Amino acid sequence: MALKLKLHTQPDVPLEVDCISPDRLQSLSNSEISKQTIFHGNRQVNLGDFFDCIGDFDNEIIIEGDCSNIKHIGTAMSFGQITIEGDVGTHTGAVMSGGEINIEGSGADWLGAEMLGGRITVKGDAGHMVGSAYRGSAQGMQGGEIIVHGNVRNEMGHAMRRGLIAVGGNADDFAGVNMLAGTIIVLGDMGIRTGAGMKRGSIICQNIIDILPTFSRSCDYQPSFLRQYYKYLKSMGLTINDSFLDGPFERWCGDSVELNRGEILLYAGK
Amino acid sequence: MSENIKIVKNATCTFCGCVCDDMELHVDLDENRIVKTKKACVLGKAWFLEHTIEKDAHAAMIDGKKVSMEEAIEEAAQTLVKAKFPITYGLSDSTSEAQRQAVAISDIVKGNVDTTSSVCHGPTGMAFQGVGESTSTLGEVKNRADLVIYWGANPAESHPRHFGRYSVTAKGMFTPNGKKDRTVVIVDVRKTKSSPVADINIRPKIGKDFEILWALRALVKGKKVADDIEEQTGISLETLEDLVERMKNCRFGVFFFGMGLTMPRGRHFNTGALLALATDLNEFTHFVAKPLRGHGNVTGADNVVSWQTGYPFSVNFNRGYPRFNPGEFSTVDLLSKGEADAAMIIASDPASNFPKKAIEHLKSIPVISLDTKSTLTSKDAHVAFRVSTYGINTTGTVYRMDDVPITLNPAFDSPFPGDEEVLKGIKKRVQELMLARHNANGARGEAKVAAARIQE
Amino acid sequence: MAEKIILIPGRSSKQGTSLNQGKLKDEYIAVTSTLEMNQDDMDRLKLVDGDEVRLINDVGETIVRCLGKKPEDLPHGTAFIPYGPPSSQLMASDTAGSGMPLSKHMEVEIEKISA
Amino acid sequence: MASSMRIINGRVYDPTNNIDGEVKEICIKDGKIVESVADDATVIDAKGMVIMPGAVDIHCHIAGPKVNAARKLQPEDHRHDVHESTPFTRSGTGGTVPSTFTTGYRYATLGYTTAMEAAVTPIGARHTLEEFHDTPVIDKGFYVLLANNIFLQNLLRENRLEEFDQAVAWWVSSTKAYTVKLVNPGGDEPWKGKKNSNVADIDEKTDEELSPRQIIEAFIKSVHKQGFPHPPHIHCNNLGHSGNYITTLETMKTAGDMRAHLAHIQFHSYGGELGKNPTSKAAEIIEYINNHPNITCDVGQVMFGKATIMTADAPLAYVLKGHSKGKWVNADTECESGCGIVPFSYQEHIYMHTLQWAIGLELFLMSEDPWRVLLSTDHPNGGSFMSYPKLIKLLMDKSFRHEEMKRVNQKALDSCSLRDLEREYSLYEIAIITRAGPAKVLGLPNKGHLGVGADADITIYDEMEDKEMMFNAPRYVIKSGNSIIENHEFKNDFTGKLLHIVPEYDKKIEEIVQPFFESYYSIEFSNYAVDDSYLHDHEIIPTGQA
Repeated sequence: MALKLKLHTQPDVPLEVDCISPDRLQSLSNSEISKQTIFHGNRQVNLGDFFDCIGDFDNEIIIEGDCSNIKHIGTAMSFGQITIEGDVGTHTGAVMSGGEINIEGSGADWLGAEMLGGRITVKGDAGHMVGSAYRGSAQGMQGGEIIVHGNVRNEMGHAMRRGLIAVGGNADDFAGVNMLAGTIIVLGDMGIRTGAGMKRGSIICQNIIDILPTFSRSCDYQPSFLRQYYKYLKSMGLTINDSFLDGPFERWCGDSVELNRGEILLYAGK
Repeated sequence: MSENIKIVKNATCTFCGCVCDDMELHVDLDENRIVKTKKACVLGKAWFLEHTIEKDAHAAMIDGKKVSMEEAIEEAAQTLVKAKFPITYGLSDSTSEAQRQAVAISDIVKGNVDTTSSVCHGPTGMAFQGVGESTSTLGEVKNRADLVIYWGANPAESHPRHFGRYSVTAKGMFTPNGKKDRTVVIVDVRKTKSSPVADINIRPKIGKDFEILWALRALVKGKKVADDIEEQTGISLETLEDLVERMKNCRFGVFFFGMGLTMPRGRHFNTGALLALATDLNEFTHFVAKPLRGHGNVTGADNVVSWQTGYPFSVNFNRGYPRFNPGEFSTVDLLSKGEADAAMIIASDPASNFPKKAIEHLKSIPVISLDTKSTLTSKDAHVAFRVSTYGINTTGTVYRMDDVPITLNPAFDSPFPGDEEVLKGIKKRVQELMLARHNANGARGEAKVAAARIQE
Repeated sequence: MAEKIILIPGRSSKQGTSLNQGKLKDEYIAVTSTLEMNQDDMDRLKLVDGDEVRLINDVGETIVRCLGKKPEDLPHGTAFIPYGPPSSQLMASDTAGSGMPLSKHMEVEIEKISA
Repeated sequence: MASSMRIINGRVYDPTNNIDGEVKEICIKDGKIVESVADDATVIDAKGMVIMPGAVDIHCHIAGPKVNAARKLQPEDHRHDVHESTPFTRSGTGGTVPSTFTTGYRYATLGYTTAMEAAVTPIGARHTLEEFHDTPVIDKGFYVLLANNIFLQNLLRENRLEEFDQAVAWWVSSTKAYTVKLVNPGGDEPWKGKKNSNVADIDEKTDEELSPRQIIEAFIKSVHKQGFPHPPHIHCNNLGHSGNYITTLETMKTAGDMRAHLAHIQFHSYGGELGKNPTSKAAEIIEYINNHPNITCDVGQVMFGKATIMTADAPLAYVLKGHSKGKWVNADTECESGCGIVPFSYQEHIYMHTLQWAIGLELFLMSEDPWRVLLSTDHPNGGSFMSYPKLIKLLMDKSFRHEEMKRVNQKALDSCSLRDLEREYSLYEIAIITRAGPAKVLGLPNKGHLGVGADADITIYDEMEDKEMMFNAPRYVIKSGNSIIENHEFKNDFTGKLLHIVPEYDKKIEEIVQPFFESYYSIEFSNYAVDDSYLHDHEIIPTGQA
């Protein structure tokens, strides 16, 4: 049985709940869980002041209620599962190293920022800086997967070093900016300046995009690894057009202001 | 005009980031106003001449009614302490001494502090955190620069003495002939009052600065750029290559850049591209890049917030220690997402220049304002302090756009207190209130703390 | 008839001097409500200096007076306005994780207010 | 405020007064050490504890323009090391470049009560003093950068030595500095004006007339003549370059028998060929120092882990940028200085880094006079001041040192003599290199000892086998007679004071400096000198007693 945390009171100002993570709650009784310290703005309060705790922790935490003003759920978690039944606030799954977060609604900014491992799936949209680095850091996401069915905003995968980010909808500007390695797949439209400053890594786009003047077209080919990725994403519930599976792709190399060892693969089948 | 005239020499104008400290002011001591300025530009003149004492204004008001200073300080302190997410914003037109008090208040009440940097050169600060920068004081530009490039800036209107004092006609150690020893380039999408100064004007397509800077970086590194570069950016490859040659072969090059880079799409990546280009050029010659900072002491605000917290702006203390995150703890976001529940606005007017949504939330929460004049923000403030003007009425320290600190040499006294004095009063009171709360919560086994232990 | 233009808010020395008198004073309000336009665009929209126009986007709308600029000084399809309360009405609040709302190069619709 | 206090039963280490671990009572009144106090004084029972004077850091970078730039540069470094507020102390952030409040509190938690910021541009003095006001607990001062000052160099070129002395005094006085700092003398002009080049030799003339040696000699003589309490604080040319030990020896020779302090000398003790891996010349350098009592130095030990390079030596920072491949800051100050900042990390497996670590330890262990070879990491260049306790353990505990040696690059160890050095520092010697020595070298008569009349800056440690643990957490810290830390907890806040000198000068020198200013500076001459409003609590150390 899962532990259910049901939001009974909407916060007036943001709640910060780093303690909502399997690592932190696994060995606690429900009354101890209710007494966990969280921050309501600058006030230290108890988790129970805002959430009812129902059931027992058995590797899974289910969160019910509109959590769009609740930050840091699953931050730094290393195992287990968190299911969020509605929307959720910023920093969800940031620096997590394992386990799984499923968001039925939409995520917000810094979803999975600097994450090390595990998986985050979002049925709705996500915000800016998905899987990105925090300001000043040399590395963003270093492992794991983020799968967003809807749209994401700017700076997805900023300085990411390993892992996969897949987006069913659109991505805004600077997707994969300063990327060190890893894979980004976007099935919808892209904003501008995709892959700016990328050193290595792959960004796969299904639609026509603006390419920076520092990328050069190297060849057209049918990358076989993509077939595996798409099959996997299909199994994760993303809608994949079958023509993509064997489709020809334009390969663009860049960014020449950096190592020039990154690639943007542009679907050329239509 | 009365006979009672005092002349103040080497006064400092704090209207813009140039912080010219060579002003001569003629002060009418009977009428308490400046009647004549020497060396001031059009902006400086207005700054000095229009700062008269409004005799019918009240130093302290609560909900529009005149109150004593003590009552206003008490109400301000209570408001900040009661709030769960109090924010402090502004600070760029205030002395660093006052800024230090403001950051202290935010720390003590576990609130949030942000400065006008976040909607000005905040993106430059973020770019700096990504790539660093090569920079210099303005005297080095005056003494050495033989290639001066303005990008997305219009100093003729925003910093009128910049050309003359520091960058274009200024004569220095290795530039004895001023403008003749320099090449001036202006990159701007429109013709501005600055354009005639330039030897070379480059007018790109709108919103293509990043692409151009990126192409220049590639060319500097000897890489090719896409054939359709002119179609993409409006600038021909020949023009770019010519600029690259000039940049690599100059003796001391400088970029000055403005909000034409920080404010449009691309924000911190636009400025990051420019800082990176300047860094790249140091492989070939000496090159620096400098943001044209706007307000008189916005650079001081960056410095004070940095030395007290480790971060330049957008700093949150909710958890009892500083955290930095533009986009989360920046004022536009805290207001437009409805997260702040009280605000102290110092020397700034967000109610007139923030996005509409942010203004709407600001109007729904208690606001404490400190300003030298009535503004849209102070008009609706819960607690409004009318304060004296820094540099004109109060001394203190300001940091020029190149981080050079200068002591202010005020012209005449104001009946209104300075920011620092008001903020010190609020700080003392919030400290007492927080201490009382701490001692009341003594159930957690913490020792009670005597007030005597608190330092000034 | 509405047409899309790119709006560039920025600083001007007039805006700078007038704010010293006070932001609630007439001159500041007048300066920050003046839209500089490419003269060709104005001619096409049948506007003359001093005409009131409405600027509209997803965020809001505002009414300003227009003033013609030589076509070579201000690119076709763009307009300049000093920062101030009118430009705020059109500014979106999203900062994309930067703290900075997009304050330049805003796409707006412009329409003449019939007298 | 400060009350009277009596500390009893503790073992006292006070090398200035030749006290080596004796149980002795220490009495405090009105912020000073006194002979005796009244019976109602607060008593601290220090049984089983070690009492030392508060420690003095003679060379660190903790305040001012370059430090603040390095703070702004590294949010990622602060994020993981936060410093919470208490109801009476301020919050902040740490990392290699902590915020001001955190800097003061953290120095205190190590038992340090005085620290000297080692490089401030004259034009940045005001900024530095503002930060000092926000740096709690410790007393502090700074050294002002003058060796690349164009006006002073012009005087030397024209051989106007009398005016040179006056101008040096004017600059030191009007910035409220403690002494002059020379960094890579003569190296700024090639960096700024000759496409980022540098001066390579102490006798190379950067223009037709002036060599680094002439600049160094002029400052040593001038400061000697004027009797500053601390001699010129010298960062030699060629820092970090293989083969630089020759430059270092030549720099020391330039002093003749006049006093000179060589900063972070570890970075200047390398043999080998330029551009290739260095070798250790610690033995040659320390031999010269051992035989020349006019020379003092601090070591600038490298500690493994994160560091931040911040230096007025801009060409050096540019070289290091090439190694770190990350962010880089260059900042030129008109007519006065250069500056470079590079976030850095010293790693055990890297030959160069291990050798630097080993050379520092060699210098300590081969030093014959602890009074003249002082402890520093050139914070944060060689590592944070927070690593001092570990460094003390490396010096005091031979077996620990040998354990650590197993983890580092063995090739580097093969090329130096560290493995053969068996010396262990005693508590008395530690008290010398961290307290009595720096105070003496700085010429601070009331610091670094516990004799009657000294400032009541006192640290009390639990005596422990593990010296790192011991020096990491004093049980009591008393600053100017105020009990700051009691039982490892902060009990009070305190601002500390500025230590500076005010050498006299003939006012006429201002008439000579002013025209230069009007031509080449960008601020007005009359707005340049720092006025007394920037002094919070302060103490003027007398000059002229050489």
